Amino acid sequence: MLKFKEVSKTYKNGVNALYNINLLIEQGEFVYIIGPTGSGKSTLIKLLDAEEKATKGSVEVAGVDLAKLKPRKIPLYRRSIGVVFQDFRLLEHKTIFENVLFALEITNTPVLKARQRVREVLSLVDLADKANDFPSSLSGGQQQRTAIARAIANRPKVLVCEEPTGNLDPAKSADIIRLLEKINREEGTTILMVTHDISMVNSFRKRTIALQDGHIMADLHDGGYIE
Amino acid sequence: MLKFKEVSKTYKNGVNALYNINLLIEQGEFVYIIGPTGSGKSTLIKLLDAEEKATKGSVEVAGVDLAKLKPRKIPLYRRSIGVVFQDFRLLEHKTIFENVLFALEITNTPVLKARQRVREVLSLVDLADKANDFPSSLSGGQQQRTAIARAIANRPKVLVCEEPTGNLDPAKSADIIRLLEKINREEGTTILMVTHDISMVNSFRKRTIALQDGHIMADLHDGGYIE
Amino acid sequence: MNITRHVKEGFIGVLRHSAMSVSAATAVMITLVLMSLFLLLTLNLSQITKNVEESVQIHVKIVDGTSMETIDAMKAEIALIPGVKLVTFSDKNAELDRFIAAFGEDGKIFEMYRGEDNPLRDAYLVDVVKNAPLDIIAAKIKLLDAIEGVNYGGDNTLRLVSLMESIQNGGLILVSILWLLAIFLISNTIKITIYSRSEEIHIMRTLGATNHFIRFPFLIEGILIGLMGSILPILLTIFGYQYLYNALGGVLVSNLFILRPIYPMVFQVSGILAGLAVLVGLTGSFISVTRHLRWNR
Amino acid sequence: MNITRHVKEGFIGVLRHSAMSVSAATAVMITLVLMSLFLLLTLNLSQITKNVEESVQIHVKIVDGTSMETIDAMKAEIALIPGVKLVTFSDKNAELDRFIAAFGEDGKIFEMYRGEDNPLRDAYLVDVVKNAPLDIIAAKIKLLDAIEGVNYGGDNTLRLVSLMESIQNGGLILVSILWLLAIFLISNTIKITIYSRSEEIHIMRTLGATNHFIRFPFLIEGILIGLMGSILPILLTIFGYQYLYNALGGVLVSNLFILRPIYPMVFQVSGILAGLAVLVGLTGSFISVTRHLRWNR
Ligand SMILES: Nc1ncnc2c1ncn2[C@@H]1O[C@H](COP(=O)(O)OP(=O)(O)OP(=O)(O)O)[C@@H](O)[C@H]1O
Ligand SMILES: Nc1ncnc2c1ncn2[C@@H]1O[C@H](COP(=O)(O)OP(=O)(O)OP(=O)(O)O)[C@@H](O)[C@H]1O
Ligand SMILES: [Mg+2]
Ligand SMILES: [Mg+2]
Repeated sequence: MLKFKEVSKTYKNGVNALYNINLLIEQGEFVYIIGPTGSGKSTLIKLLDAEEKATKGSVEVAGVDLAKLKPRKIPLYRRSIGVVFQDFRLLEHKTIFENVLFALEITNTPVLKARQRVREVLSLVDLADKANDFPSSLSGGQQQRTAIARAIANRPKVLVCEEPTGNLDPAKSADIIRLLEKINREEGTTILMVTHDISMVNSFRKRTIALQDGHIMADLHDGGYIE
Repeated sequence: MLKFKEVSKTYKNGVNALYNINLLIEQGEFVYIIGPTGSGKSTLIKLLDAEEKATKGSVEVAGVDLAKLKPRKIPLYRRSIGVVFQDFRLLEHKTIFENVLFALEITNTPVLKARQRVREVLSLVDLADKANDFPSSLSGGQQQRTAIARAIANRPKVLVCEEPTGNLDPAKSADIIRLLEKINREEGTTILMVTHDISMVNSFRKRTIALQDGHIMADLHDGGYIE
Repeated sequence: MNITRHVKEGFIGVLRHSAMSVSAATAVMITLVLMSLFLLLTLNLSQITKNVEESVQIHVKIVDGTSMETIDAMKAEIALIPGVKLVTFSDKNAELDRFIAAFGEDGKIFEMYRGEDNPLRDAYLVDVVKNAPLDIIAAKIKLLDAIEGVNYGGDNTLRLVSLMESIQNGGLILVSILWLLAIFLISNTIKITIYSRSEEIHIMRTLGATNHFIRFPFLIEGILIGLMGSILPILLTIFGYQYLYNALGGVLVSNLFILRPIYPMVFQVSGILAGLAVLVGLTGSFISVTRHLRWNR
Repeated sequence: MNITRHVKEGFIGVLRHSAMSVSAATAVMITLVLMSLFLLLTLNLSQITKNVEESVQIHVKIVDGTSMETIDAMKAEIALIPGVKLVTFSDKNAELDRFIAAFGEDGKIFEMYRGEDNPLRDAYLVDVVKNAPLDIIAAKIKLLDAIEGVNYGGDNTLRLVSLMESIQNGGLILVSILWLLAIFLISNTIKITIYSRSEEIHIMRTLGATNHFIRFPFLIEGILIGLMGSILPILLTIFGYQYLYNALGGVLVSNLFILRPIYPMVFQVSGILAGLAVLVGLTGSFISVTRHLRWNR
């Protein structure tokens, strides 16, 4: 369960990215977060990820109050969530295989099981043949799918994706959404997906939260056609 | 005028990214390049940018044969084209203003004129208020628009944009396309735009080149509805 | 915790950032070459100082024809002077031997003075304790009865001894400063190499890696860079000193200064170099990774 | 070309990459402190060696009662020995003066020997040319007629002179090696700092900046880092040497070794340090930026 209570975020340079956000997302939901550029979507994710601290209010994920989380405890918390970042954040000097493996090494997965799982998720995102390449020799879309593979490798309870299809063609995008839907359905993973792809939001209907200038503009529980 | 003649590109690791591409784009055209992920779109751009060399065939831009271009001449050539990269390539330690200014400093634009032009393009992409921020404190879409501003600052003869709207919401995307159309119309700039945004390709009809697995699949001179 | 994994990661890290690793190892190397040079110098200096100090002797010539009783009595008197360690009597004949020996091969020609014609005098050889005031002792001996002359080498011996001592002390201070600077330089270099990895560290942290997990491979990298940087200095130490020692015949300038034997010194110095490199590589990367970890959430 | 722009960019670069700049400047600093130490040492050593060499003298005692003619004749004979530069006659009285002077305040008690009772002998003071074989000259003098004794300080003088010379030569070699190592270390450090900027350089190149345009601000950065790193070593040189000089009273161990005067040496050394820092900072960044530019298209 994700709970935002009267959350505001002001960056050090004075930019107000979020105002008084109240939000409740149940375990197992699949939610789109949409909104114009600069409306605070990434900021919302950074709060969830404990990368930034809320200036006001409280953020709670699976019973953990992120404001009170000690720095020492942050790594442990992060292992329970998977994040696909807008800028991928791949480790440049590791191969695709090693990048995904890293997420499993962190959680002390036994070596053989980990390597098995890496191969599994890489073929889920259709990248088995790029396993030994470095990120720099991958296309934008391939890098993005690596980031997705890494985020789902640990079967996190919460999966947060920022524009996971921003660099993908419509066909591949639909594949990815179906993959996420399957994960959501079969493993009960809560999924938060930030996207600009309105046509996707319209074809795969889900609960949709619309941000604008740091406020929640709309929270359409059954999704909806958005212009 | 852009001319690809029997161009193939094989990367060092043996990946064939482009096969036998023949393409002619006249000065002043506005062309979309579409295609699934990994189909060779970025590779095509890298050839145009002289970042990579064609393994076979010749690429000619405005009369310059890129295969024969001496490394010393590359900078001069690059000033005549503007590129918006998929990964933005902003200078991390320069402010938004300085990032755009840099492109003008390269071409020895007089200081006052350059600063004037920076303010002009920043307001064209609606970023005047972020001029003194560093890229790291910008949202994804804002960084993308910075990259666009930088690419158009020098009024290049050829403008190449990779997913210039990949991180933008539909409204902002339309704004950007209209901006590019205006530049294309008023300054006679040749524009090549790589995109996955089919809804945009469909609403702003242009000549559309579809790549697949390194081949040109289709070259629709009047654009067209693509599924 | 999986140590094998971390060690492997450390090795991979060094390989994948090879340009950086080589640069850092080069800096370590240069610093250690300096260290080695100074260690070898100081160790030899302390040896040589000891030799010189031990060889300081006051040479007392006795007036020709002095009776054996007087000679023995004076010997006892000299022995009582504060600072005198040992008084040895050396007769004319023995003096000639010493004189001839001092000239080596060329000395042979003085053999003709052997016997009645010997122009030398009987003498005392006076050994003194360390740091004894040679000049004052000499002056006191001179005041005795049947003394023809006293010679301790004069100011130059004083100078030599005090010079050797101050060189040795200065050397020790210098080597201590050098240790500090070397440690600082090496860890600073490793710090700089890790700056360029801050992005990497940040991403790892974002993925939920604990500080310990992130840090361990970097520590291995630090150790490896240290070791890589110590190979050449160690080889230089062992073979360079061996070569110099043999080329100089074990002495520095004409038998006056005896160099330290090659073994086991070169191995001790090598051990110190390798140990220093590892230690500083380790702490250097520990400190700088930790700093990057502190900056991030 | 717009130099103002490039210089400004250089300053901004140092500021924006402050952590890196400080680290690089620290490395430069440490290296220069070492350089300064060794320059000051070598300069003083060469001074001291000269002093010692000039003070080497053979002291020849003449048998009591020798006639003035013989004395003059022998003086001429000694002057003819190869290696002898100057022979000075010093009578008993003058000898007592020297003796008393050598003991400083304490020497006064020897005044009682002045006059008829003077136990000292007339003597020659023989100055020799540089590197003359003291022992051989002394032996030759000894073979003359009315000589009671010859004293050049014996082995210890030989040792002192040869030690000073080998220290000086060794010091010169050492300082040359140090120069090389310092240059290498500083440029290596600047190279490492630029590694972390390779992305930046690559982007600039992509935008159509010429190599020259990219390089210039980096050169300024290199110079600035060099200058930043040379401030402390220069202050240390000037004030540290001044302090030491005054604390030691201008001499090293009891009047035997005279230190070089503070001015203008400290300024010359400071100039060398600053020049070295700027030069090496400049070339270090030139080389490494150029390398990055060559890698990229
Ligand atoms: N680190 C930061 N420091 C200061 N301001 C920031 C920082 N990150 C974001 N901002 C500002 O906060 C606002 C919201 O940014 P955010 O990244 O959350 O937007 P977004 O909804 O993700 O936009 P996009 O769709 O373009 O990625 C923007 O105005 C942005 O400039
Ligand atoms: N530097 C490189 N070295 C080796 N292979 C590369 C390199 N860059 C791209 N490739 C490979 O070439 C193929 C085409 O890549 P390219 O980046 O051109 O695709 P793209 O059409 O831009 O895809 P996307 O829409 O995902 O960005 C891909 O299979 C990719 O893995
Ligand atoms: Mg965002
Ligand atoms: Mg691409």
